[in-house]
Amino acid sequence: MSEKKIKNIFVNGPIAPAFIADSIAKHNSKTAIGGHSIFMGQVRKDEIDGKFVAAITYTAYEEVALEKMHQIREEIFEKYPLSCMHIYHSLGTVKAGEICLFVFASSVHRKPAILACSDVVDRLKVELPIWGKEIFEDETHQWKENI
Amino acid sequence: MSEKKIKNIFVNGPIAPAFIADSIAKHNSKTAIGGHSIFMGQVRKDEIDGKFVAAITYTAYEEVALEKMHQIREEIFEKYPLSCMHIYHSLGTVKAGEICLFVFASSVHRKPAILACSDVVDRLKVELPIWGKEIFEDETHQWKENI
Amino acid sequence: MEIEIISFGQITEFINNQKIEVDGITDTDAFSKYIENRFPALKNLKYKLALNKNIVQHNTEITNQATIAIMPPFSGG
Amino acid sequence: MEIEIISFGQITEFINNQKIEVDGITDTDAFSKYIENRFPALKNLKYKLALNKNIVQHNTEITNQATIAIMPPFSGG
Repeated sequence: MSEKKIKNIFVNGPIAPAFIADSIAKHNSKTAIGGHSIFMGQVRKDEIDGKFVAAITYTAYEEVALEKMHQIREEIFEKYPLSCMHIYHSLGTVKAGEICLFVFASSVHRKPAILACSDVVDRLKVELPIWGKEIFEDETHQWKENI
Repeated sequence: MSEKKIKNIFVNGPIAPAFIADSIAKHNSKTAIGGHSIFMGQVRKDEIDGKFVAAITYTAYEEVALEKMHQIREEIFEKYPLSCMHIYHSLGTVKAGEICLFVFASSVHRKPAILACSDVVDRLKVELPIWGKEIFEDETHQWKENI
Repeated sequence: MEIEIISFGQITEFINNQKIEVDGITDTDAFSKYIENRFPALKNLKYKLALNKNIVQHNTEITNQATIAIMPPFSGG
Repeated sequence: MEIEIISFGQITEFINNQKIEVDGITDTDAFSKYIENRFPALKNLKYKLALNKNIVQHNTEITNQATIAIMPPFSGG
């Protein structure tokens, strides 16, 4: 890796539907693309011991996460013939019902985009140093765990 | 199937990114959802014998397609624990770079949404009586074939 | 017996929607033979039929006033 | 030897970011023993270390002025 450009994936707060629409619209000029696959993570209003999750506050070891994401990206591009891939993850507070993760993969035919998108979501949940703190409606909290 | 409500999936012309954003935003109140999977088909500017595809014009045997889509929908909902699923397909002319198919599946955990979305795309390409006529830049055409 | 024929996709380029008056065509297999004979270009296409809006999976009886759709391979999505 | 310790997620609730002056801790295994001894709550957590921003996969030598991150299980996405 002689020349590597580490992309930022972090956005402050929730990922707005309008941001996603802009991202989709930008692909209008990429006329070799035939299929786009998107995954979005949404904060659930889970009930835990009678209390409801109101929001999740995300923190990350940012530099390490971006470096790792860069590495995953390179491996995914080697594995699948993708036209492009975009990944965004929230930091800070995201309320229940809001989007905290947006993965967007595109390819000429549909299969690589679908597989890459799913693969990336699996990997980033396990490999990126990001932590979610579930804030309940009564302002108590618990630390989220990916199962 | 005592009570069946056949949903329309057809939209005239391309599916706008803003339409997709609205569709995403509507799920903000569905706070049991944790994962959304979206697939979008985009018209490719393919080169065939030296000519470029400028657009695809879609026609369908609408009633039969909607009836079949309803049946696929029911089978998918039996197969996966989904919160909801939305499907839109263009009729009429969609230019290269524009979106002609939008499939949107949501579930509590991510896997069912991802699998259902991919499954539906595979099935609708094979099972729905829809036809794409590829219009070249010189206004000649050829009929698209799903491989 | 009267049969209404409707066509889709590339088949519209050589078969117009029309009503035909025929005798002796009592099932979809017989209809296929009849229509391929009249429109030989069909023989090169993997077309499907829909009888009264039901996609034909296996040979099916045709009754008077039936509507038969002749559909080339699907290419949506 | 000076080591800078930074913590993340729930570990921030019982280990503050701090610089420590220690002797005899020459690798990450030794560091784990040391830190678990000082903060027994760590023993119940599947934490990972990052040494100078590299996630530690197997025992690694620690040099002076190292930064070690103590990270609980990841829960992004």
